[in-house]
Amino acid sequence: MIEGILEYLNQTEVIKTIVILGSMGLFFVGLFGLLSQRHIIKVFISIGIMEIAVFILFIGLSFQKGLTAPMLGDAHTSFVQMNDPIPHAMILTAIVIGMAVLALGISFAIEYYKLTGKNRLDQMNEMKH
Amino acid sequence: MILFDLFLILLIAYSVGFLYYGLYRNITARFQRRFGPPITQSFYDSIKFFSKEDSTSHGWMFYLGPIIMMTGAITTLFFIPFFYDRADFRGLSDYGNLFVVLYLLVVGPLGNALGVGVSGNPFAVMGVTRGLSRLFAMELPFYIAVIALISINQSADIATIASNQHETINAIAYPLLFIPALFAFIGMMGQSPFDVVGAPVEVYSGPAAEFSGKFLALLMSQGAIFSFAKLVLMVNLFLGGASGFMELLLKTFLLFLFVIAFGSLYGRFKTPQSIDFLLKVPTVIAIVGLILATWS
Amino acid sequence: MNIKRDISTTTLSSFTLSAFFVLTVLSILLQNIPQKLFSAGDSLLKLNSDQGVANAVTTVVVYFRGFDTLGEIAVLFIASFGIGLMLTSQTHGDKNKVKSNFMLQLGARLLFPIIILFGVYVMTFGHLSVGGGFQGGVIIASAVLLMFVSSNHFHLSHRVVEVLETFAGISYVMIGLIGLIVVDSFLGNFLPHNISQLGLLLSGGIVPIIYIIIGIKVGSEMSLIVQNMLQRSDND
Amino acid sequence: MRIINTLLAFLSLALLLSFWQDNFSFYVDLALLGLHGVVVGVKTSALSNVFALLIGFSWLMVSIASFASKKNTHSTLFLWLPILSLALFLIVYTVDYLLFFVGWEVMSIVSYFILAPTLTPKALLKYILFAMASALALLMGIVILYSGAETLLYIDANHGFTLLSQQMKMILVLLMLFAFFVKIGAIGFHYWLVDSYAQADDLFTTYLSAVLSKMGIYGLIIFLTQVVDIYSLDWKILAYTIAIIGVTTSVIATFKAIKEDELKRLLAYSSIAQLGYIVTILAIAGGMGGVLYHALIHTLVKLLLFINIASIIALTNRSKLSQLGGLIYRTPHSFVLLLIGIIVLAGMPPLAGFASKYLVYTSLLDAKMLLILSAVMFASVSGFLYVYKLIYGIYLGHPTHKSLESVDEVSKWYLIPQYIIALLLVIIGAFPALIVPTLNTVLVQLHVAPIPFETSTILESPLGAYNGFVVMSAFAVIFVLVLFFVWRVKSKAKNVKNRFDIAYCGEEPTSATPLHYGYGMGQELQRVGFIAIIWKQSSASFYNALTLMLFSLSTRLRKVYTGNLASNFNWLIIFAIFLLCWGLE
Amino acid sequence: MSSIYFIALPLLFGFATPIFAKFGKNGIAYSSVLLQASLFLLSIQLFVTMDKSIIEVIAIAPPLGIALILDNVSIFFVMLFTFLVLMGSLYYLKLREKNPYQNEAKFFILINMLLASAIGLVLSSDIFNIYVFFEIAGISAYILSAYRKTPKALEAGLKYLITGAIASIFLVFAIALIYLHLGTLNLALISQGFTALESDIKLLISLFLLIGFGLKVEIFPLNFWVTDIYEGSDAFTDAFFSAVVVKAYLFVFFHIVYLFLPHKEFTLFLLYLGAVSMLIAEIVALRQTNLKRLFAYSSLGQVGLLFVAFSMQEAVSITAGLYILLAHSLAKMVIFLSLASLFEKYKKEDISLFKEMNSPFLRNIIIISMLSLLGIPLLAGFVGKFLLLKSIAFSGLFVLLGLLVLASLIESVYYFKIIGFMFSKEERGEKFSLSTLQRAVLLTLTLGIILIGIAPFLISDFIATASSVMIDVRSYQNLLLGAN
Repeated sequence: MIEGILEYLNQTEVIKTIVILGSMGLFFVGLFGLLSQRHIIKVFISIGIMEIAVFILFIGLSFQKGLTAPMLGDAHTSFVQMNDPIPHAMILTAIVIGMAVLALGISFAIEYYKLTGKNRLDQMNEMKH
Repeated sequence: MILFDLFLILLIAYSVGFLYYGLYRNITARFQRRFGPPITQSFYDSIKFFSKEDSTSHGWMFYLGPIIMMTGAITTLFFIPFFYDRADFRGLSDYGNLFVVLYLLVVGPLGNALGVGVSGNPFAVMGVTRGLSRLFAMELPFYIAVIALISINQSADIATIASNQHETINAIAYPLLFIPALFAFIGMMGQSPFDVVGAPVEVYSGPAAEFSGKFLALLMSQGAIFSFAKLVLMVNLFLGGASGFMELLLKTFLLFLFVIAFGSLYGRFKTPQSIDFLLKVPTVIAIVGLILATWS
Repeated sequence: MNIKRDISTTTLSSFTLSAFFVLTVLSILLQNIPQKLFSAGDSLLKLNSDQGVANAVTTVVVYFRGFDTLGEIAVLFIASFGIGLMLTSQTHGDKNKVKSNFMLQLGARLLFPIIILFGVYVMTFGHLSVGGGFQGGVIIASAVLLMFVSSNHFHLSHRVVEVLETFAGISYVMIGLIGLIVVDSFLGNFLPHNISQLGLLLSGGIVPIIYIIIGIKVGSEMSLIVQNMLQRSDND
Repeated sequence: MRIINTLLAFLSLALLLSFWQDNFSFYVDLALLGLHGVVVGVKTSALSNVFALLIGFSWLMVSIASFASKKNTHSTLFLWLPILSLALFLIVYTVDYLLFFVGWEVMSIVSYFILAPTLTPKALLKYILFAMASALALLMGIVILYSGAETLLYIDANHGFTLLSQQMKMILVLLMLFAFFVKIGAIGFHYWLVDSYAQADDLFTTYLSAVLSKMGIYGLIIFLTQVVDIYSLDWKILAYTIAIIGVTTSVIATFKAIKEDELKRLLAYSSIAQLGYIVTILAIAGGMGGVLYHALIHTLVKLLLFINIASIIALTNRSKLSQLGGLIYRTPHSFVLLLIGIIVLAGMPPLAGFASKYLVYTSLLDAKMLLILSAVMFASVSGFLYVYKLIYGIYLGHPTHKSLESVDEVSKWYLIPQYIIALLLVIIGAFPALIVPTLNTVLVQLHVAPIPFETSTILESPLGAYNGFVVMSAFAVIFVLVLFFVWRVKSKAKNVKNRFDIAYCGEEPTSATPLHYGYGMGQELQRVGFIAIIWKQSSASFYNALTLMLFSLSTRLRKVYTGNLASNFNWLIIFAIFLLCWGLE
Repeated sequence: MSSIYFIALPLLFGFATPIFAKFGKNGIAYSSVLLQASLFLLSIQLFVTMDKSIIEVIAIAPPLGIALILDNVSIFFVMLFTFLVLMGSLYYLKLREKNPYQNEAKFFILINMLLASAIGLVLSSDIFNIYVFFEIAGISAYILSAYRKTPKALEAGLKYLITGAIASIFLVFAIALIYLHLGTLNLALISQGFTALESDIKLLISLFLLIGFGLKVEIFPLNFWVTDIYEGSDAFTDAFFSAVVVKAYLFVFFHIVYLFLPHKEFTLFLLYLGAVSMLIAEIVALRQTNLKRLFAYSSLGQVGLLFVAFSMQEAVSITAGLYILLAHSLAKMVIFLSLASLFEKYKKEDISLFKEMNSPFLRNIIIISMLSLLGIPLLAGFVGKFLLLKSIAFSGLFVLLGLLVLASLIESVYYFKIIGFMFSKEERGEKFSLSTLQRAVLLTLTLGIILIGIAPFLISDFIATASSVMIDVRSYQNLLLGAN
């Protein structure tokens, strides 16, 4: 029974479907948070979740069943039957960038809160003319 | 030759004008059940005024006013032919046409306005204002009628228009043009109901009071000449013109009679009233007449 | 249950909108699950052995797409000093701070060099096995974080960090420019990189050097970010 | 600055006259700009020469008049005036719509900078917005025309125009008419004009009225004859519409002028009215001669009148009829000149005004537009009122202030140009056909029937001719004779020393008695129904409503940019969903 | 010489700031200006010597690796950006004496990073690399806009950052989908394979690209954040946002549109989006009183116009677009730089500042710039506007023509309101004159506007070539793939 389920789950199609469902679920959480939450930090969290969702989707879908990590090791002495290294590199870059932006955003938020005591998006109305 | 012709025209107009003026005073008097002065009285008056001194002056422009009026009247006269089929008594009408005459008709009032304006008399200005306001209202139906006539005859030449009426005179052929033109003409002649401009009672101290002596005489003389010129113009345009003196005198006199009779029957309109009236009734009639006459 | 009371309109509309959007995207994605096709990555894998680097991801990150990484380092650099700009205006004070336990301090101090060493290892062997400059840098920063958390007297020498950071940044670009001059390609691998050296520490030409530089850069930037944020949060 | 300006004006006029007959042309290919096959250039032609003459002459006259003020008060004006004139020359000499547009925009903008120091902010904004609307409509029209013709030259434009669809033709015509009507100040589009004229530098108003408004006429001539071929049967309705717009403009503007108290506003309305006549006869085939003639006369007379008024305003610092009066014996030269001006403006016979009016009337008669002719004559006769009001309010009647009793004649720099113009007007009055051969070359160029011409004294028309020389000499001779007669008749009038020596209800008025009545003349027309309607209605309410609408729209759309990110993200997702659904369709 | 210097040198400068900072207060400033000047000269030199497109390979040849492509259109942008940034920096040399930024070294780094990323966006031929430069430009801009650390500035920075982060999520999403379905990141290969994709995926990718770039290029429904950013930031930084950053994004966006999505339907949609964007921005600007915000709306309007120009997908309209872009960059640079000095002097940002302003020089150049923006003949703005209207009319889009003309009319309302204020007869404030250097900078920019307006043929050849190169997808593909 369990083996059957595992075998079913081990199909490429099914794995990818699960990845899509999961990542889009995560994306939904982030998007919902973005739309419904007003607190700046919560908004940043939502953005972070959305980013992660996209990363997971990308990595998950670019994974090929039966291929190994793109790295030479004891078992692999030549660069064949390996997974695509580019998504890894891209996601590595994107994660760092996303982290940097969010960190900067949080520092803005902290400073803004210090100056004005406001911490919500809908309170940010210095420029109402 | 032409100078002699012009001189004769002037002479005739001058005398007939005063004659008609005398008749006018008599006839109005009869309408009012009284006896008027002798017919020649006005003529003598004017001669007498010429010899009188004028008492006040408001500078040269003040003098120029009556002179311009006189000039306007005489020039108008010269550009209206007496007879449509005769080589004499055509004056200068070969050198001008109906448009020239229409505009020359306005020269007099404008000269008057200038002269009066400079006198500084507020009542005089009031009269001028009224005159000018009435002028445009009065001219509109008249112009429409004249335009229709020019268009019908395809000519702005007065003699041609007059001669084209040998079958039916325009007054009968185009009554809807004649009637408004007649209304306007009554106004032009300064008769009731459109005579508020020269109204002797309200504006007793108007132009006539400021001018005296030879200028008053000048005014009277130009009035006489101008009346006659306008009568001749009207006859030429609507009553078939004339080919002889008798016809001319008859037609002008009849027209004159009608005008003063009409004037005696009606009361006087106020300025806005007369403008309103002239812009409504005669104008509408004239437009209808214009459309009917030129529809093709 | 009173929907109106329990769930605000904002929540409801946000939920509807995001659900609708995500579901639409989801349906499109599910209908078009990508099939494996020959990609640029496969070609790069083939070329990888020329560089003499065992870890293909490292080659891609540092060499094939090294330009991206340079940009990424720039982003990190800018973000770091941006945060510095935002948060250094306050003097860091530790008045209300509870003095930390001696054992904690001691333990942290003991752990600190080990973590640093681990970070350096991850950095240095990035081209041979799992790991690399980013990971190593972050590990080093975590060591710094540990010190910050455990001790309220710990202070990162700004000068040292700055020197490290500057050195790393300049040398990264300079290596790129030297490549431009030597092998006529920016970030070109001008050092010997032979397949025969595959697996050795000194293999892959400039790749490990750059990755170490990246490690230093990331480590210092992240430490700075951590420092700035912590100092700032002291006053909250 | 003034001297340079005057020299430039003189130079341009001299150049123009010395090369009057020569043909000069210069073309540039614009393929470089991606406009392949597009050629722009300038070329002398009879039409452009005539308009250039107007520009050059007006420029010179205004420049001469500028020497009157001791200080260099019009420094901005004379910095810009050469540039403005250059733009105007460009407008008239170009053979294509691109350079025409360039000239047009430069004209508008340069005028803006000339007007800017004197106008109130509101009037200034009004001016430039109408100018911009005009320019943009022109640009759009040009571009549409260009898309049909694939060239911008006038000569090919007609062919391109015929290639357009019927709907586009209509839009194009409306756009172009709008552009030019705004400049002319046709009724409904004159909202900007009166204020600008009234508040502009007095000398610049002269230039505005004399020249800038003519550019609208020039544009209309080019567009209607070269591009649309207005005289063909296809465009009969359009021709009638234009004529009706023209005559409505004249009538309404005339009555608006009658009501005005301010000198320059009065003349501004008068300008609109006069241009209305031109527009009216522009629509009829035989009217082109009248258009040019009237444009010429109107330029001259407006130069005369505005310079006259400028001199009076400079002399007295007063610009309202109700504040002036009784200047006749203080400034007799100015009085006589203004008299000549208003006689021409009113179109009275011996002077040049009659000749142009004559052509207007006869061409309308010839085209059988009798009702329109009636309206034109009505407007023309009504014009007497404001014309008289003008001369009365300034020169006749009583001075309204002590300062007016001690002024001297205006500066000779004002009088010189006026005398030149007056002389021209008298000469043209006596020899009305003197300029006909010149005009005929233009008419031939425009492929319309020329005005018959025999001698310079007789102005011919299909409905009869009149001899201007005889009319004038008859008038003059009779005038002299009457004068002589009156002079000879013995009299010894004494001049009144006291201006209050008038027959005033038998009383002796004092200085406290209001005697300067005439400035308000025409007010009683209020009681005449349709005049009251004209006076009450104003396009201002329409434009105000438009502005209000636009501004409330602005307020509403501002909500897009509230900066409330939270709600904006909702809109973003809605937009995305919309696009998704739209794309999936 | 190589195009890589445009990116590498500013980055190097940025990393090496601590060394330059050792040379005292002015060291960093002067070295930054020196760097920008040399970059500008380099771009001129490249332009003069360039006879065909230059492809600069980084590490490994395309399509596998990243390459920078310097063709006729990108050299245009490179020259423009280096020139504008140089002018801005020169202007700041004097501005800083009165109103310096705190911690100036960082400020100069940001400006240089902005320059590097803008040029990188234009030159790069790899979509992920474009994303990286997108982020560098973004993050520099966030900090620049929050730099003053006032509540307004921080609010602006936060808003900018949040929208930027969302934009980058969607962009990454799009890039991920592209890579998953096409297996490449090279623009040329993507453009070859894109048409063969499933239509649904195409839709998704184009939607995400539209949102990702749309948020940055300030197109109508996605430009809600822009005005707040402009208002909150310093006028001096606004100059860069308006003249440099947006232009770089715009070029990349349309470059990608030409390469991937040259559908008639899609571009028609963009066309009307641009027109609506312009119209709405101009209408809203009518009631605006804050100057920075007002010119932000004006920027939005001009971006809408540029959108229309580039969406037409014809060589002529792109020529028009490049002219408009050039004119707009120059004019906005002049306006915002002048505003920076004026704000500093008169301590107000209200529109009534112009009533108080007492500086004939500034008045004249601001007027010239605004007239150029309005498209008055003999100034730079006219050439582009005329060409654009012409090409619209030739395409038979007369409704669009009407919309644009209407928008221009509304635009003229508030521009002339401002100009009217400058001529107001109210009492003026203190006399204000700029330093010689600042005058020279503004004068150079203004002369550029006038020169292009009077003699557009000076650059018309170049721009026409640039536009034909920009639209020529085939030769771009050949260039990029043929180098393999």
